[in-house]
Amino acid sequence: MNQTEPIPNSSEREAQALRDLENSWQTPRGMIGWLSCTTHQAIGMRYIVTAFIFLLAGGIEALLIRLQLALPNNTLLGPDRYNEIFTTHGTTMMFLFAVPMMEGMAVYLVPLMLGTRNVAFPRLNAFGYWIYLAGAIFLYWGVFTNTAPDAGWFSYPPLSGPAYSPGKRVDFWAQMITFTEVSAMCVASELIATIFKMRAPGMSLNRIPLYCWSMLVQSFMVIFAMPAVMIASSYLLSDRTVGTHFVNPAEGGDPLLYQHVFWLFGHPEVYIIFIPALGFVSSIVTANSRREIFGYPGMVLSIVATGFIAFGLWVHHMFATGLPQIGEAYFTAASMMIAVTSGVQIFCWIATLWTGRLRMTAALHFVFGFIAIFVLGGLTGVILASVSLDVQVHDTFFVVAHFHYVLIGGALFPLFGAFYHWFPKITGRLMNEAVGKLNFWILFIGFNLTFFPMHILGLKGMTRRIYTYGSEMGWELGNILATIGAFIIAAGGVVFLINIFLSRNRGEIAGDNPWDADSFEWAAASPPKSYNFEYLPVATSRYPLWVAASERTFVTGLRNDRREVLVTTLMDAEPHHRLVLPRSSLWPLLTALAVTIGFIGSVFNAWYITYGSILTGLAFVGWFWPRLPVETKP
Amino acid sequence: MTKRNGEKGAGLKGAVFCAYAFVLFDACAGHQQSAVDPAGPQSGKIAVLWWFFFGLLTTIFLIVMVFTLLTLTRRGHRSGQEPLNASHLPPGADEKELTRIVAAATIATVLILFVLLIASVSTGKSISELGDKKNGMVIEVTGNQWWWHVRYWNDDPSQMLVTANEIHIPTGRPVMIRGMSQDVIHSFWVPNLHGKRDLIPSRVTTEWIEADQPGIYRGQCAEYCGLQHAHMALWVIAEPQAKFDSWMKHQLRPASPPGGPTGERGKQIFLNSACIYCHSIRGTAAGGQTGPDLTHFGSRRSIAAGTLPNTIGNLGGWITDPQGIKPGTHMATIPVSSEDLQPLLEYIEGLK
Amino acid sequence: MKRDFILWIALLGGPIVWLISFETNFALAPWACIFQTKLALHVISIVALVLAAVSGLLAWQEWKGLSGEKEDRPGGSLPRSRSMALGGVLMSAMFFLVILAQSIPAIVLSACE
Amino acid sequence: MITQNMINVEHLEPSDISSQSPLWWGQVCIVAIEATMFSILMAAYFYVRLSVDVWPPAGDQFPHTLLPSIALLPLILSAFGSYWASQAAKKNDRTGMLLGMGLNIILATVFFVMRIIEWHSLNFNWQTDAQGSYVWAFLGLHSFDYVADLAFTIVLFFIVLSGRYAEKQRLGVHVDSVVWYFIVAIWIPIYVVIYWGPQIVETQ
Repeated sequence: MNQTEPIPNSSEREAQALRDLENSWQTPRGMIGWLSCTTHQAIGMRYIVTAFIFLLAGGIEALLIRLQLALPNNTLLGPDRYNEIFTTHGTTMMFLFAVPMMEGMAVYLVPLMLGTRNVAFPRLNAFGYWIYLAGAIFLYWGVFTNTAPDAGWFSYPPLSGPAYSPGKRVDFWAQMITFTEVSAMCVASELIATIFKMRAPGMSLNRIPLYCWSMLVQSFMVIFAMPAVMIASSYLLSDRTVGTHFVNPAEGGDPLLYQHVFWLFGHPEVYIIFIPALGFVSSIVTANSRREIFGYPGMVLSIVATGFIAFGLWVHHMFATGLPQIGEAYFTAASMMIAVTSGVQIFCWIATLWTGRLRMTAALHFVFGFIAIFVLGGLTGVILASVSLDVQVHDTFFVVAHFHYVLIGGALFPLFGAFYHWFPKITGRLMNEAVGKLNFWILFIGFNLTFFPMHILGLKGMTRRIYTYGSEMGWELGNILATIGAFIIAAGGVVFLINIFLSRNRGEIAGDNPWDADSFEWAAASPPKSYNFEYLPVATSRYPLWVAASERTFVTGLRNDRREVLVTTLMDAEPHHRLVLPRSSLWPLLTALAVTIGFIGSVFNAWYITYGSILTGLAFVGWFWPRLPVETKP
Repeated sequence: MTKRNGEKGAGLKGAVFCAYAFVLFDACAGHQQSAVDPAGPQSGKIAVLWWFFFGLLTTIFLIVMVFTLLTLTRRGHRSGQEPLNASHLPPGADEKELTRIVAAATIATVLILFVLLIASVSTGKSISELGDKKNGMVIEVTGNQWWWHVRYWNDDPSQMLVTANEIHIPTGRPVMIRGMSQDVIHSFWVPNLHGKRDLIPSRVTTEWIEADQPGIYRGQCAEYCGLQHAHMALWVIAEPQAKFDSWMKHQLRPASPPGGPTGERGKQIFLNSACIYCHSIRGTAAGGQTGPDLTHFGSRRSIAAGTLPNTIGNLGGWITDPQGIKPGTHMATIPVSSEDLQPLLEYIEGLK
Repeated sequence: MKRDFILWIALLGGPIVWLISFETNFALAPWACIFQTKLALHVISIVALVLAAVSGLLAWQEWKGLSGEKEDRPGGSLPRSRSMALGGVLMSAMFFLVILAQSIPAIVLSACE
Repeated sequence: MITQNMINVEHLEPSDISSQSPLWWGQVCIVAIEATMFSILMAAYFYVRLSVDVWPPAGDQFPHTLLPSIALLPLILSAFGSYWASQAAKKNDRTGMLLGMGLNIILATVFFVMRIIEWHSLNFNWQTDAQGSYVWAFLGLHSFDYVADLAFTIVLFFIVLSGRYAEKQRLGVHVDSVVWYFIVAIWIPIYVVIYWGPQIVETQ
């Protein structure tokens, strides 16, 4: 498979085939080429790098928050700046880091794992990235011009409405949501189409890698959850800019409706971030316990069930609003039952680890860290599910602790594990394992030092989002510990960056499959070629690379002189037809620019919606206009 | 800062909490705002539920952790060992047993969750059935950016007391908090008495609280409400019915006249200043409605919704520089000359 | 094709029944107080439980039918169908439990609180 | 490489115009997104409706029902034009595609003109009150989708007319019809809600 070595049987024909593949899949050189790139590896990397930068930005904001709260009556940041920073921190982490990062990883990994050459809609993929980038720059333009949002990451009206948040701050927030939701929907649609229709032949539903299952479920959740936030942010934006009354209580609107709609998105959102992490964990556990995952059907069904139940939890963010008790209790029930699905996954992983032959890589360290932290966060989630307990701990630091346990423990630790696991695939070099383990311990200790005391602070009455507190409250010790912990986490981040930069240049050469792992991405070269596989692989098992080399099967007959991939059937992945994917194109970028003009302009002048739509329409015509010569039959 | 009489009911559980919290904290003194130091039947029931959840969930956590860590010590796990076999599967018998164990663990999880669910729902039911509500009293609490407007409901309008940032309640009697909001969403939360209840514009929310023992409990706005969300606290002072009645009687009276000539001068300064556009002092011409009622200001514990203890010095600082103490507050900076300040302070603090 | 359709019903029947019954019950909860009866809530829960059970039985039947069958060719759809049928059984069981959990509040709590 | 087991796919069609195509699934995702959006908006409409006593709010007229009802006819018929075009696309019948899309475009335009006329009869706008905000939100969002897909159909029409088309563009005609059916179908519940809703649950 590795085309740098001479292939024994290869004749001139074989070499020609490789040259053709290279020619048809490579991105043109130069600036224009870079901007018009549509390969999934490049776009995925752009997502990952951009999202990582925003992780660092969000992290710096977190440190500022912790510095302000380290001591009582601190005046480091005023209330105004503090409110901007905590809002930006939450917004950045949810919308600019977590979701795009998970999408970037999927854009990179899913086609490789499925044994195909790109996502189903490569240009949409590029468009999604540009839109995300535009939204992210837009928000941070606000941050650097003192227009950062300050109404919290869920911007409840009326506080976020025109009367109590004058200026453009909340508009920047609401419109940034629009950007990232469009981007997320693009990725979700293309991942669904890719996972449904472009799997390797033989990869029937019961052989799809668990990571791809988790991305499939996550994508469906995006499809059904993102419209809700689109409506919530449009309510807010149109109330603020064109004077509608969706959430204005004075004119028949309803501020609670905003909360319903926002959390109808907001709770699934948590699972949108968390479910891909389950996939990472399953991949890492399988590869490093060197046995088949225990309970594959249970794992898949847990993910699917989680995807459904996640839509029945939203009111547990609203237990304090005084809804009818029976109505609230439905959400208690659902919120508790979702622990069953998480429990099944945890049990299956432990069973796999129990009977496997463990190889304690840095990635597996992060999995153990994940289990410890996530189980604790999940159990405090059960506490939050109870109406009576929730009214005590809701909106306190207990909740802050809880969601950092589930999000950092449930998503960031697996993500770091995933970085260590797939770094050799992406760069061709291994990351330093010893530094990786050090990195894990620093992060693990720092994390628990930061967030564990917050449980107790919350029980002791410390409400969230306060910029200061009095020394008589007895909250000093918890806060100073949390601040110290935050800096330890930051140190862990620095260790990670150093490891990345050193390993990138000087790490041990990895080879195609350094972990002797089971799934198709490890059959591609490290780093993968632009076309991923010279011959598309065929899945003869759920763990295709653990099949003896002599029994592996490949696909021939695809044309190499254009970007051709194989479309298979949904259920059994039988080859159905060939599909030509588009080449590199500047239109996604131009369309994204047109959309950006419309979105950003409309914050200042509603007519820009019209201008933006017209420009976007023109750009789409350019996008879809057939190129000459029109190819008909092969 | 404050002491509370009576730690009844919290005894053993409190000790457990302290043992747990002491590792990290000097946590057990002076819980004036704590969810695990109940002072009323509502918070008491919640605390019982809390310790039940806490005990059960901690046990589960420890069991899961033990099994997770045991995976590391099992034989054959050391690095360098080869995979199980070419098919990457342990012998069939192991898988079957594992399936049984995992299924058992899942069933146990389901059962535990059902127990927790029933415990939670029935606690909710018993909390809502607490107390002799016919004997209850109604206090209307309206959230404002960033202070609490309080009105004691009475069928006789002349007996309706208006005050701010401080609630006195009689012990052993259920009190209904009718929550409303003037501007944005706030949340009324006095953790020692009950959980929080949002105050939502255009809606009325209700919550019953009750104090078992006399005591002073701190509460704080729990829903982010803008710049000074941090400085929106209130005090609930529970006292025996007789003491409460006399307090009420006193509070219903118009403001007491100034004690001396300095106070009299202070009164004139107040009435001639812009203060009266926002504040009222019953019995005088000051009738502003947008700020807290000051009729018996001197009897309150704190200034600016719990921002500062109520002392004459703090009041002086607050009047001369409200934006410095509570940046963003809607309290205007009223220019008061230095010779006017002292009489003004004496007058306001004299409004006992 | 017909079998695949049944398998999808078996697999997704539970969650869809749950989603519908749950949303309906939540929407009806305030009305239970207005009309002073929780009957509608109970009826919906019971119907949903029955439907989830039916979907589970359907899956069970398919599964039993499928385990008797022999694969006619390598790489055929039999293992996948079996997985789906088994999935249907587990999924229906899971959502039966969720619906059961959600029928508890209406039993315990009073209509107006 | 050559010695190993190989599946040859050379004989497979190099394209496909059916629900087997990834693009078809992509369009289904878009339809799902929009359907969810409209469903949430409808649920929100009823939520707001049920939380007040008087509806439509005092001063708002009942929306007229005659013109929007007549307008349903060209709208529903336009879906048949779309169907015709999609069937023709499968058979690579250029005339059929042009006629189908042409019919679709003409009828869709007729409907939209009727809608604009109808807009002028409303005595409230989105700033009036919550009912105004919702009615205009439905009208605005649906019109946006409508115009976008109409424009897309017009572009496809010209692409086919110019003869510069291949399987990919024919697939475009096919999936365009999927979206069009949705846009037609979703209008019917919206129509019932915003035009008949106030009359049925009226309390003015």
